Amino acid sequence: MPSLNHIPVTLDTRPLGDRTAAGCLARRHGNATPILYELRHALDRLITTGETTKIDLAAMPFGPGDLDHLLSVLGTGEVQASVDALGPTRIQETGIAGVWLVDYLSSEAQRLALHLEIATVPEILRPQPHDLDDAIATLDARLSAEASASSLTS
Amino acid sequence: MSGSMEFLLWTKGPMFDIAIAIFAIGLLVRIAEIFMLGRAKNFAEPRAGEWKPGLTTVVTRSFADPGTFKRAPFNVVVGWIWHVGFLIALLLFLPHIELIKSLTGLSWPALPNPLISLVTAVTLIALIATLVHRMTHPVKRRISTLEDYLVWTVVFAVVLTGWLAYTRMVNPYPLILGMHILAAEIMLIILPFTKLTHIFTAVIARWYNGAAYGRKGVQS
Amino acid sequence: MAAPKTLDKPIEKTLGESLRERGVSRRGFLKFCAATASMMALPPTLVPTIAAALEQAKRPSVIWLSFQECTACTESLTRSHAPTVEDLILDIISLDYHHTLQAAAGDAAELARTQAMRDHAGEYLVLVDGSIPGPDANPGFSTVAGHSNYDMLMETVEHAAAVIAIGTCAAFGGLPGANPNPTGAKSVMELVKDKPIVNVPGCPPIPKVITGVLVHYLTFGTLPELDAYGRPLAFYGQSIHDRCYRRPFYDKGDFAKSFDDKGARLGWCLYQLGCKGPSTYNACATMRWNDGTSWPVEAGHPCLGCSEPRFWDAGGFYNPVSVPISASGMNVLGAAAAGAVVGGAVAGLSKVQTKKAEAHRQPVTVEELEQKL
Amino acid sequence: MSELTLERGLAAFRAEVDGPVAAFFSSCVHCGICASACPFYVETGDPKYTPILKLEPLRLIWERDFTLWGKLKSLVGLQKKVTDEMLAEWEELLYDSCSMCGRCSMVCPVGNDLALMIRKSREGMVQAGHAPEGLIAASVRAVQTGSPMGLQWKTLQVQIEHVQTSSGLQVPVDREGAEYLVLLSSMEIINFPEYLEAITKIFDHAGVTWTLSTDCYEATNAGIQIGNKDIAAQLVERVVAAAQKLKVSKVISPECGHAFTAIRWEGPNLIGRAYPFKVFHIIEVLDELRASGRIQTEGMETDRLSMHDPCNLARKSGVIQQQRNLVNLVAENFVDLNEHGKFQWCCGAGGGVSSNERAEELKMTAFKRKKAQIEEVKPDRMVTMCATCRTQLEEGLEEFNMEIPVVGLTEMIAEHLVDKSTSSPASAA
Repeated sequence: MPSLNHIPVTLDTRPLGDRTAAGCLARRHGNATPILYELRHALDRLITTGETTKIDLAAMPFGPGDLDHLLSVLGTGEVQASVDALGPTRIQETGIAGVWLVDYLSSEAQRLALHLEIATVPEILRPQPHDLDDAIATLDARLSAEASASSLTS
Repeated sequence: MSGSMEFLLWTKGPMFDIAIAIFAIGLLVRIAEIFMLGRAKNFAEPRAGEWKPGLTTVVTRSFADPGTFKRAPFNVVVGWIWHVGFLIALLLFLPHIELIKSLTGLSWPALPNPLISLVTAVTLIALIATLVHRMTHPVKRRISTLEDYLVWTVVFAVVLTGWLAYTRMVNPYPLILGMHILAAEIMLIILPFTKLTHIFTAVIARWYNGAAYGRKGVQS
Repeated sequence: MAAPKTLDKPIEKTLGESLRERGVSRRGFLKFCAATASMMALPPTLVPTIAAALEQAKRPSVIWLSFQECTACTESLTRSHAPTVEDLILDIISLDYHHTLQAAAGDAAELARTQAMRDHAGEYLVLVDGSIPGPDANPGFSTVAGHSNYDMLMETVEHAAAVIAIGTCAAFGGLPGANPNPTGAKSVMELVKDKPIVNVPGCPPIPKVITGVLVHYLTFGTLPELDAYGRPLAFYGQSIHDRCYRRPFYDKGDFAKSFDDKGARLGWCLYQLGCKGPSTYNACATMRWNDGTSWPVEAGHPCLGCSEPRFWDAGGFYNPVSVPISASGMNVLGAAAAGAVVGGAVAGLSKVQTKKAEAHRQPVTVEELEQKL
Repeated sequence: MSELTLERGLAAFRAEVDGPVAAFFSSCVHCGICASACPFYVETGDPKYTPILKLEPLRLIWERDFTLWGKLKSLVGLQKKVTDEMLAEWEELLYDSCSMCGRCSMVCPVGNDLALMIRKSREGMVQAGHAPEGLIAASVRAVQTGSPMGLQWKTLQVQIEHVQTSSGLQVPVDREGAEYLVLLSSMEIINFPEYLEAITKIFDHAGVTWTLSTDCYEATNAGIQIGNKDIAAQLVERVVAAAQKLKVSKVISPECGHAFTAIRWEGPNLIGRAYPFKVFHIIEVLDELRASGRIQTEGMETDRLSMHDPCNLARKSGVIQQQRNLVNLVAENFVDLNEHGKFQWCCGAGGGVSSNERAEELKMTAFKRKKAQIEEVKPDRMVTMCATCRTQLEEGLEEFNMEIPVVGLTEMIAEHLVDKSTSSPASAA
């Protein structure tokens, strides 16, 4: 093992304001570009076969600035939505139609997952099949409650 | 417990020390053997000195004369390619420079890794070509010994494992890196006992040749 | 994958049921599954599969044993900033024994352990952090409640479904096992030979990786696919180097040469500063630390290789991967000096031999030549 | 009575191993480039004539007795031994198929001086009793009669008288205090007597004092060719004794390749002391006379001339420019062969090959390389300055029906001397 002196550290005596934080000078690492190409293939699939794609951005080896760069290229679209289930989930259409940014947050606004979803409508916005099954029953229950209420008042 | 990481640490640790020791002792024995034998005093009146023509030959013998180039172009060209490629990969690849720096304190700038990778790939092809040549050319086939094939195998293994390690084509990485280091250590170990010694003694041989002829007035 | 182990205690509810009981909607469940997939480092396409599996999953019983350790592994798991999905998982598993976390103490705590072992024999998971003084070591080196670590480990794993070694100490011996290893520390896999073992090394491991392995077991009822060191491939299948955002700088040959040079500020590759990323298998580069905030290389420090066996003995943290562990200029000089001595001696012998040969060389006479005609 | 045996051979081989030999064998990578420099391989295409292969006995002895590795191999019985059978097999390789021209030494990429090692190997071969008969006979004759061809002073005496008659000049014999002692080769005495006449005229023209010696008139050295120091040293001692007796300060080697290297480079080492005189090749002397204006010539040869550089003179002794200076003095249409000087090709007859009847066929095959070189340039005549080369060129060109005469450079110079005395006839027939 080398002695402590061998560790290549030098003391920076400049005033704090003059220093540049590590990574600040490098805004982009080029890791967003492959994702953009992947999006292009996914859009192609969506158009020709209707197949949807989800990309987990947390699994990407992004460096500082890469995510910002990706999102700035994609831009912002017209649709914003929010789902309140197990904390908020924010859905933002990007400037590329069919490409959605889905940000899953906990009730403490901690990010659980960040997906890009290539679909006509993000899955989480759609009613779930079981909920649809329950929907009729719920509506029926409410209708009968409505009916009994009106019969009581009539 | 023995896995790829333990293997790597063994090659970087005890095995490296063993290899360096055998290499250093073996090589010095070899060189001492040469110099202690020495040369008999030469009573013939010289035409010129020995040192300058000797040193000149050390350099110029790296380049073939036009006649040899014409008659053995394969030997000259392919030999050059793989020697230069090997030296570039050995001396200008950053991890190797770091290794040399850790042992000697000396360091110099490295070439970009993809360039080294390309050079190494070319070296591998050239090495395969030398093997084919050795097995097919009548002279080379006739004078080749088991040692020649052993040395080829070791050199090729060093370059191949190095390239595989760099390109990360073998998993886990510690396994292929360890194999590369081990191959290099085997090369170091056999170096003083095989024709690989020429890496060091060719300089001496060229000097003796250049000095002997230079003394007689011919730049050999 | 092995066949799912059935967890058949009738009193237990499935995960789907217990989540719905907490008022989690189907969209919420979908979101939970998306987060789970992300945590297990599985692609989002597997979300429906995970959802289907989680609907049916049941609470496993977990016994957490801590031996020669520093509690960083537990800290890593529990000090995640806010209640996140990991907490949900921890709520769902039945952590029956963890001597740092449990409220019970003394005999009651040990009773909880033996109780869980009895009630869930053959089904419970044993999580271990810390290394264990081996059977040949002084048992007094490390004890819990009067039991040597070794005895407690062997007793607890006897009826376990599987053992998960959390942290580098449990997985590979770690710091206690580093040279000269005064306590005879051993890893779990050196001692436990007849149980499935998952190693989750790291010093400490990424919290999401710890929960990811548990979730995998919870979701699929099986242990994840492992590499040669018993590490889940989903997290340890790729090296730091291969997933590092600084990799393009390595390829271009742009390297930081000290911690304060231009290269360091520009975020160049840390190879020359001793980064062990090329030979280290872990998920730091993608999962990051502190809820995905950053990770060592992003913070400007080389990877130490903490999730690899014998990482304390692998040479200096600031020596590049290619640098030998022990050799130094002095070793080479030593070998060279020895070489000079041996070489001189051998060559001296040769010289003597030459003199002898010259002495033995007889002059040729014309008469001798004539005999040959 | 003592005899030549394998043991003596091995001891002689061992005595030849020195630092350069160890460096050379340590460095050989078996690249085979030496083969491409060897006329015997190039023209036969037989890989057994690869130069480095010819050195296998010496290499084995070096490895076995002079390397740690070889000693270790011997301990476990893995080290190959040199046997009598092996040496018998190698006799052809070391003598018949090698003219010691040294071209391989010029091209070896690791710098091995293979010719030097052939010379050393022959020391062992002689002592082991594996030298060719032709060379043994020549060596015996050289020691016993003073000439490898067995010719005696009275033969030379006849030539001297002939020269004196035809030139009208005195050929000085045993003249004490002359500047130069001139030595001859048997070949010149018998085949090319015009050489003696030429130098007689040139030295007269230039006012050089010189002499022949009745004690020693032969500079050829069969000991060098067969490869034996003892015989070679005896022959060199005769030259030294003659030179000292006549108190000359300079000795001129004849137009004979090996004679020059023998007396110039090996001689002092064979006798173990420096000479009290300097040694020159006649070409060096003539060029010096030319440079100092002591040779005045007239007229130019007009036909296309090319030149064969004798290996011993050019590549092995550094006399390369001098013969070109001289030929340009008297010829206006001189053209060099493509590979000349230190890279010239051997005629195929040197190194004792011409004295070895058994090698006749190989010698002619090797000549094909020279023939090819000559064909490239298409000269009308070839000029050379070595009696052995000249004989080989003449025989070879005749064998292949090439009508290209071969002339000696010294005679050509003599023919162009400005006539100082009106009484002397032009030249001998």
